[in-house]
Amino acid sequence: MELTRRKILAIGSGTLALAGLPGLPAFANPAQEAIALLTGGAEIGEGGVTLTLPEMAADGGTVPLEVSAPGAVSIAIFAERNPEPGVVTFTFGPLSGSRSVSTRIRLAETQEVTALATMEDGSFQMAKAHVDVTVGGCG
Amino acid sequence: MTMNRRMFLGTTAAASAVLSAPSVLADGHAKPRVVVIGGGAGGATAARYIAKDSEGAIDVTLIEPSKAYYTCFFSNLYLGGFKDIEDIGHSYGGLAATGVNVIHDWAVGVDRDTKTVTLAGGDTVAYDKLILSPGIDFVEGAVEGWDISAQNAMPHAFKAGSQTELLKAQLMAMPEGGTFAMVAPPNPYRCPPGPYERVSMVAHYLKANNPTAKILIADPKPSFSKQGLFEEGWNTYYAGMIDRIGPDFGGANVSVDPAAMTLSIDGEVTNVDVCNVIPAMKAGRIAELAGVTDGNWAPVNAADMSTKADPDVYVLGDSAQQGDMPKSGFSANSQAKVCANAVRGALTGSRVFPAKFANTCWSLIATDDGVKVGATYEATDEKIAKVDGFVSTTGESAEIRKATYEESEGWYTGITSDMFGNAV
Amino acid sequence: MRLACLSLSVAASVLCTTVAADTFGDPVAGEVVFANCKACHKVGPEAGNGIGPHLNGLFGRAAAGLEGFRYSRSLQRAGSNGLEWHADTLDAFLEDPRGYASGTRMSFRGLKDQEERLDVIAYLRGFSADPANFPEADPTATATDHDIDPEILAIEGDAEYGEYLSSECTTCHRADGGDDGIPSIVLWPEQDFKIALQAYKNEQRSHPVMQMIARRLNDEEIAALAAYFGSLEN
Amino acid sequence: MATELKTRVKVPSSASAGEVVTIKAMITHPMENGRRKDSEGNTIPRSIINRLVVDFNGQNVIDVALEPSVSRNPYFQFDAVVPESGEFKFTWYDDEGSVHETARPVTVT
Repeated sequence: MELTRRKILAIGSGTLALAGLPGLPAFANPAQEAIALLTGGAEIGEGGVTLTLPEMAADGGTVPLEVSAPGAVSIAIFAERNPEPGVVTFTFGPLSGSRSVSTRIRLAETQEVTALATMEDGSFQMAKAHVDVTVGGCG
Repeated sequence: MTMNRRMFLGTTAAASAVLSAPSVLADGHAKPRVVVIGGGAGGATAARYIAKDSEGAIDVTLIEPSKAYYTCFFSNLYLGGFKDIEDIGHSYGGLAATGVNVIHDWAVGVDRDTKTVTLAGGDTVAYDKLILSPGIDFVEGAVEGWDISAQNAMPHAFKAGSQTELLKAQLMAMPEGGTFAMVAPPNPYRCPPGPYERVSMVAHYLKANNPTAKILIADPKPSFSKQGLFEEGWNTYYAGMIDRIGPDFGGANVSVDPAAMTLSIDGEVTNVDVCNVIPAMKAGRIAELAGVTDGNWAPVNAADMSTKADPDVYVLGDSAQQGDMPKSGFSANSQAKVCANAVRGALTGSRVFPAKFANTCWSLIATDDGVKVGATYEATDEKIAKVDGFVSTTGESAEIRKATYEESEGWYTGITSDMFGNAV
Repeated sequence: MRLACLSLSVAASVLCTTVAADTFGDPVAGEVVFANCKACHKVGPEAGNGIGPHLNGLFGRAAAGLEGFRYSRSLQRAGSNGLEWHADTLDAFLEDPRGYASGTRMSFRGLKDQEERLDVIAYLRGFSADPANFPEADPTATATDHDIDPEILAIEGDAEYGEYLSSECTTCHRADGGDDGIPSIVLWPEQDFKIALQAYKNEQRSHPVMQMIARRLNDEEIAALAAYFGSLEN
Repeated sequence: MATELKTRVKVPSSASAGEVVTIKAMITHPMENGRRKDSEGNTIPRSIINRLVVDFNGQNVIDVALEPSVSRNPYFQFDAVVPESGEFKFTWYDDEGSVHETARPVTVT
């Protein structure tokens, strides 16, 4: 657990020690790199995570996000086209009442947002959502 | 490639030729008649430009109940003590001098079949083209416990004048360490940064006169115009004084009791000393009476501001549902000039040029600390669409902020002389 | 430009000492101060009128005294009332231009630092006749400070279209030429107007509102505006 | 800056034993992402809230690692189990090393 957490923090601060991960394919974007680093290249399932974002956001500065992954020990959020792909990571404690969280994130531009859940058995699940970021009005 | 002059004239001449036949005038009068309802940033500008540019070829009548017009823009600066109430008051003498027939009365009805406007005084006024610029009214029942009869206990002050003076008087009468509450409106509404500039100005006043007082904002919106700039300023100048409760913490679940002077946010009741309730807004009532609204606002065509409901009725400013422009005095003034050019062209065959719109909103956060946001717009088939824009940034130097404030003062003088002409 | 003026006068702050008005300033230092003025005012052998009148032979000239330059009514009035430019009157005018001549179109907030005023007056003194107390000054007039295609500047504007377009300007810039936080733009020579707007459009001049407005004006529209504003009656 | 942060939490004041309650927590903070420039062109240094820990009577509810892509005024809504009467503790950590704590009691009825 502690190891995972430290790993996540390391990714977030942009220190991508990719050289230490031989055998990983070339990645289309830094978010994929970060995800691969977190999973160690393990297979990622789909269907276990519900990720809800608006299809269109008038203000990329505050985009509401809701994520839910029953049975997850942690959930990490990635935005592939942000300057730093790591957005936020939730680690659930013993008194967590559900594996659901709502927050607000920044999106630099129109892009895909990914939620990656680490499950109790060590497997991974993920979900993606596409958000169109339009230009705001009077500020 | 650059177009030469002849090519350029050729294209515009062709464009205007299509519109050169004056629209059909009702029988029995020599000159085309334009009636404008509402003498604010939209209406006064439209009336003045049509009268000025048509040089007597069009009869222009402006119907406006107030003899003195107080601008909503800069009214927050009066609350903050930066302006006197006289500084934001204007007469209609300059418009009359430009040849506009100014009638001080309420328009209470529009008959689009006979093309007449009925006045509260009983008269009717006939038009060939009607321009409505009535500003805003409030959606009934928008804030539980508040209706227009409560505006003396809990002023909105979102129509400038006596309401603004009342709010200022209440602010000055606040007990030491009291609470100034604001119920902020949901989108869309007049002047997106307005409530937050108001909070800044109230805080400026309180910091000097009642430094232990608090400001409580209940806000149904998750974010607001120039939020980063305002929050930066609030933290710098008014740290600890301002508390904004957004929808996450019940800012959209609000009720007030004007008799008890309480504000309830998500069931939690707070005693307040001043309560500035700014309810949800809709188009001014005459737009609804004229039958040109759809829902709360009046949909218009971007090219000339004519309504979707009637090509001879135009709606300007806050009441219009036009697309991307914010509801602001600058926007209304910009729309009015496009409309004036189109109306004059339709009535006299004068040249009609392509619609160009712009808006800039300045806000004052503290002494010599002004910020601005602006954009340019164009007419598309669907709406007025944003082309380009800019916004002040956080962390700007004091010199830039001071220049921005001085610029806003210059703009105020500019737009008010553009609206009203120079009074004689 | 305006911001440059502003920051200079703010940075200079109020260091006014008791320098007597008849003390001579330093013309070399004055040339540096004059950098704030030369967008509008020219001096030297090639100098002509621009946005502002040229300043050759300024000393002893009546206010609004140059043929061929359209001065504000305020300065015309001052001139007909007998105002002449000398070190003392220039000192007072430059300290607070709009306070001294309330209707001036000179969009400059003034030099609050007396030393700067004396320096720039000393510099200007070198371009007037009978420079008894000063050595002959070098010519300083700059030929061009822009790289705008002469063909673009040669476009003749459609003043009627310019009048329509001008309505966007007059939301902020007063049509009567008044100047109060926002510079006056009426009665500029057409070329100067075109150069200024092109410079905003190309982001060579920095002001976010003006850059935004200029960016969507094409060359014909800029020429149209220049033609209109140049044609206004005072 | 560090002294002026305002936190806000919403927690029911009472619950039944073992009930799952919804909690909202917010802190006013600009979340400066370290990429913006000031008027002189200097980069404004990164300064964010980087962690939120929520405990109840010493047991963890949620531990959040924040990056600059979290919106200013970070806000989270999540669920917690209330096994007994006690106190929720919210601890926010910022880049400058300051810690901002709020506590909110809950009575089990």
